[in-house]
Amino acid sequence: DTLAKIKASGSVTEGVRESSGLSYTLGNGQYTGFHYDVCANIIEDIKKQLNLPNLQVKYQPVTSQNRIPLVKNGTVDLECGSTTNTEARQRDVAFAVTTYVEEVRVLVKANSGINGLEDLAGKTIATTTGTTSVQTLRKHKRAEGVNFKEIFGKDHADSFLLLEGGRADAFVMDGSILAANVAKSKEPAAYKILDEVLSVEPIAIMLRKDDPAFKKLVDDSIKEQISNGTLAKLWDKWFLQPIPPAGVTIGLPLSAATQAAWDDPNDKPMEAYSVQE
Amino acid sequence: MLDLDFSFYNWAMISDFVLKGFYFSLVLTLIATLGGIVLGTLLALMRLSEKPFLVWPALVYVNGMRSIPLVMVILWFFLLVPLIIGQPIGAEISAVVTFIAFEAAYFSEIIRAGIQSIPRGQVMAGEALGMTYAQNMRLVVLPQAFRNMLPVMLTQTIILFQDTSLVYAIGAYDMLKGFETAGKLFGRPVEAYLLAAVVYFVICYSLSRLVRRLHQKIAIIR
Amino acid sequence: MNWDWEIFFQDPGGQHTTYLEWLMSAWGWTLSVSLLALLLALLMGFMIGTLRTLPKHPGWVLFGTGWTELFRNIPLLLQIFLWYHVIPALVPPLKELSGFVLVVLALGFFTSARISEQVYSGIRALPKGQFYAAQALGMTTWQSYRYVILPRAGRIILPPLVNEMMSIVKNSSVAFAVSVSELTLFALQVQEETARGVEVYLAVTGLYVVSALAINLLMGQIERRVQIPGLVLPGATGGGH
Amino acid sequence: MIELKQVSKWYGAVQVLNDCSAQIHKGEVVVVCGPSGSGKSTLIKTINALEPIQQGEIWVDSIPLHDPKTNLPKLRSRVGMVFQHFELFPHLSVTENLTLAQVKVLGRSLDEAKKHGLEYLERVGLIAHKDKFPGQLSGGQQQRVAIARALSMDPIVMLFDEPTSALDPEMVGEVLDVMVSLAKEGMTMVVVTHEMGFARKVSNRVIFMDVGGRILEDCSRDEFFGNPDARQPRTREFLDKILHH
Amino acid sequence: MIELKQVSKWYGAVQVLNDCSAQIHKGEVVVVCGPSGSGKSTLIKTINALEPIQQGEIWVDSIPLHDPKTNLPKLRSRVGMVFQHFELFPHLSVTENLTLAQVKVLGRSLDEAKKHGLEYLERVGLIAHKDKFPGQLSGGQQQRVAIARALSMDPIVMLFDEPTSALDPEMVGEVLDVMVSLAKEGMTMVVVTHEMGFARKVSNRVIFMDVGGRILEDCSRDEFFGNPDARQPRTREFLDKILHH
Ligand SMILES: Nc1ncnc2c1ncn2[C@@H]1O[C@H](COP(=O)(O)OP(=O)(O)OP(=O)(O)O)[C@@H](O)[C@H]1O
Ligand SMILES: Nc1ncnc2c1ncn2[C@@H]1O[C@H](COP(=O)(O)OP(=O)(O)OP(=O)(O)O)[C@@H](O)[C@H]1O
Ligand SMILES: [Mg+2]
Ligand SMILES: [Mg+2]
Repeated sequence: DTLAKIKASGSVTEGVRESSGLSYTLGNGQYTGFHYDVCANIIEDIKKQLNLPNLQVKYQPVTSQNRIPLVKNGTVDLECGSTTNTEARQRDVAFAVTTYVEEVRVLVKANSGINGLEDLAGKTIATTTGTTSVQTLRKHKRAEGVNFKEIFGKDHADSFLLLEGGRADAFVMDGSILAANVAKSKEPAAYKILDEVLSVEPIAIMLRKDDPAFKKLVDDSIKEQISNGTLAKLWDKWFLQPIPPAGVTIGLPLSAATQAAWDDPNDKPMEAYSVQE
Repeated sequence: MLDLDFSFYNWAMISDFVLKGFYFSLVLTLIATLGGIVLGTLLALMRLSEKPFLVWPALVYVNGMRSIPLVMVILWFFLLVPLIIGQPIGAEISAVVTFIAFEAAYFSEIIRAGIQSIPRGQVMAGEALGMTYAQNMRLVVLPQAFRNMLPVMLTQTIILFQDTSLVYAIGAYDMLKGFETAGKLFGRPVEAYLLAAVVYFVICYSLSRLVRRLHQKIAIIR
Repeated sequence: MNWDWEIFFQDPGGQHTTYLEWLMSAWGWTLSVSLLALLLALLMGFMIGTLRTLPKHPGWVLFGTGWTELFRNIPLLLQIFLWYHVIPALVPPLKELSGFVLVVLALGFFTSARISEQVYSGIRALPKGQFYAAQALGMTTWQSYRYVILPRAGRIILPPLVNEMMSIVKNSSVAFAVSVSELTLFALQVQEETARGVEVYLAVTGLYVVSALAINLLMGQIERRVQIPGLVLPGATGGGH
Repeated sequence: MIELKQVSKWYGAVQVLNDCSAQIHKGEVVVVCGPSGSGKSTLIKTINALEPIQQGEIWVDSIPLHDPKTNLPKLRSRVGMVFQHFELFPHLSVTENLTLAQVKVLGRSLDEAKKHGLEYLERVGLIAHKDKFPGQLSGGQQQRVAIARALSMDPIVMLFDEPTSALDPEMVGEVLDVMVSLAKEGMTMVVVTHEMGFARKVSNRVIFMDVGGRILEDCSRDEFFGNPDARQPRTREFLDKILHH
Repeated sequence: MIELKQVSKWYGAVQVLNDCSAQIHKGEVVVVCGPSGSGKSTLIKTINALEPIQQGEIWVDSIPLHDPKTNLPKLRSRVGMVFQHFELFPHLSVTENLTLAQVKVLGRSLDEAKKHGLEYLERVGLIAHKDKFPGQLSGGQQQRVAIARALSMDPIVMLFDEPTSALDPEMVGEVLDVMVSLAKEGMTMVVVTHEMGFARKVSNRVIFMDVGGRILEDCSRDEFFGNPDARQPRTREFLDKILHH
């Protein structure tokens, strides 16, 4: 099991992302982000519990395609990117208690005249290849009967460019990603995020399946971080203050859904959540 | 019109994001070229031998490898080998191994053509002087074949240098990825890609000029 | 490993009724992009490669060399990006072109640079006497190329040309970057939707291999068909006593 | 028929033809010989405008080759040329080799071209091989096809560049026989060759070139072979070497 | 020295040597001639074990070539061979061509090999060219270097396969001169050639082969040239063709 493996090898491998909202690189093999900080605290707790002050931390960058196989095949012990907890994935891996609840939303140009989902009829909608956001939109009942064209960007920056360059009229994606892209853009005031929330998704740290001891340690560490206010401070640091490397402020207040998840720590999959309208 | 903003490029940023990737691309290209040539030469010799138990494995390997997209080879190796050997392997090592294995298939075809372009008389001349097969290959055939094939090998190396970007699939970090990541973090993807295109062009073009000159220098006087 | 191939019969929602149907349509897009780009690449490649061998027209030679160097020295993915996001900003009418057309252009031009290099060396590998012989019979430069030089050069470069043709199928995967719903986009998207990455990648890898091998076999047939009786092609086995 | 006036040619800085002048009349057979690299091939190629010249004038059938306005393909179609290495088109059958230029250049119908071409193939004794490919013929046979190919364009003059020197000794005779019979029928011919037997038997004149692209001798056959003392020392030395071993 | 006993060889279904037997003694010079494709090159190559045989026996210096246990590279290092197309190694300088096999095969030191090789280069009159590359030499010069390369291995016999037929007529003499002087010094030589002048001047015996790989004649020089009536019709026909044109 994982704890024994960590003890034996004297090292733990953390899965990180090159550029996602919760974990990203600063270049030169350094990583940072909201989830990165949460995991750093977890690793401190592992050190304490295993009495390994010199525990070595290895970083393995992962992509949305390989993160699950890498956790399964033992390369990554603790995946601290931004992975949605779903029923399908729970067949392959385990998730720690939810640290962040994502809301899928719609970004449009401020002067586009689009004010709600019903205005999307006949429009072109961008989303990123390898995400499920558009699927959500397709199934959303307020958008039912609304026909729109889908266009895929190869990554979030690319999808945003589709909107910016006029190839798409809207960009459907996780709210934090939309906010970050707007914040970094040349003209943040030119965009607006629609009020409707298409779906909510619990994002959690991913672990190997069937390892209750390790999961308990991670869960306890997160619960402790919630109760002592560490998580709230990290929120402030990453979503309300200027962040490296460019020093922009994302400006995303703590959502009610995330607050609810913190109030009652759980590892329920996305399917157990429903959209509050 | 485009309104471009390159202000985010400064030395600290380049050294943080691009240089490491550049270094990785360079080293990977170098190792994969050398390894690919060595393994490819072996494969070429196997295919040219007249023994079926050597010809067939080489044939299957070369044609199989050339049919699979490189990115899939990389991914499969990275994901499946740990399951087989029961122990994770690093992205860098995976990249090096898969690139050598993949490039060997391409280089073997180039080298085979090179060896076949050497007149049979040259082989006979070496044999007639009492050289063994190995001596003949090493001293007579391969030196000429490599000289003749240098331009084609160069083209393959340029392709290889560009293909190093496929290591994104296993989370390794090459030059293109460096530009891309920087572009994303600063919200300036167009500028990042434009600069990347220029840098790639300059590197690849200089490389091809350099090898062309080298080729003229070591070309066999006929 | 526990397999789950059932997922291919699930309903993805949207225009396809099963993932299998989507997979087949994705394969169709991959083949369409590849074949159209191949056509363009062969056309341009032969034209540019030929231009580069016309010593009396330094302008054309320069153009051909420039084309070749430009399109082969920038990674394909970058070229696609420039075609999609940058060039239309400079030339607004191009905005109207779909991602499919742009990717065929980009992939076609990229490959044409590499084919032009082969055509160029194939022509140069012909004995100079063949040019003389054609001209001595009163053929114009165009006629010499059309009836003598290109048919011979084409045969000489057939093996490396097959390499390029197999590569183009694999390289067509970049089309996902401009939202063409081909195999790679299918793989990226569906492994996410179904969480069955291994099965999806296996299926997609299989289809790529089948496509590339089909080209390999087809070209093998063609190579046999156009073989010149009695002529040992350069590269087949060295001649001499 | 053919006139060269002070022709000079350079490859880069190297001069390969140096102030060459000569006249060839209708029905004449002229043999050109000389050491390797002396410019024999270059000279004969300039007569067909296959190589441009930098100085001087060349007239073929009263048409000025050096004039940029001259339609060179048209002129070349009236001058037949046979090369040392045959230069048949290996991807075309013998019949196709014979008809291609007749159809595409002279605009003859395929039937006409075939009939015409096969007549000449018959003449060189190879009608049985009409459907083979060049690679399936011996060197001597290939060279005879090459001659038939040139003849089927109905040229006013035939140029030969060492037509037998790439052949097996036994096959040289076959090709020389065809050339001798052509000469006897009154074809105007310029032949680069070292076959002194041929020169002795059928040539009217012999031109001897030396390295540097200069014409050293241009005299009648009888003068060339019969009066060695009047020859230049370089010519005598060359003849010595190739006649005695 | 060399003995062939009923040697036969096939390429696939085609027989290229048919029951060939011959003996060559120390110090003999044997000329092999015959039409193209008759198997002359193949015969001479089997003596060097460059081509395997399917039937018969070949002994060189009492070593059985047909025995699979024979160390062929070692044996070949004692048999010198000169090819029609010279086959110098174009990527190596003249000196390197001369020393490569001496060092790698015979295990001589580089100095020794150089000294030895340059002696032979001097003999063929090319010491001034020792640092050039083969591509910078004329054909006749290249062939002389090839002879020096073979000689510097101190062979017990020299095999020549049409050594002059790829040369310009003017250069043939240079190479033949070297071969004549070798013959006069008592070197054992087997020479495939159509230079009947050479055969007349220095050979002891002439072997004539016909298509199908059969040895038609094997007789002394004087018998071969002096007594045409005793020859086979095919031999007379061949000699006619190559001697008269
Ligand atoms: N394309 C070229 N570029 C530069 N030099 C050339 C070229 N073609 C021929 N030459 C040089 O021009 C000179 C004359 O060549 P040419 O082929 O006319 O000689 P030749 O008398 O026909 O010789 P040979 O008997 O070997 O055929 C030679 O010195 C040759 O090296
Ligand atoms: N590698 C091979 N495969 C098949 N057939 C061959 C091969 N090499 C030679 N032959 C055939 O064997 C026969 C004898 O060839 P060889 O080269 O010994 O003839 P040769 O007498 O030397 O002729 P030449 O005077 O043209 O050199 C020819 O019919 C030839 O076509
Ligand atoms: Mg010549
Ligand atoms: Mg031979």
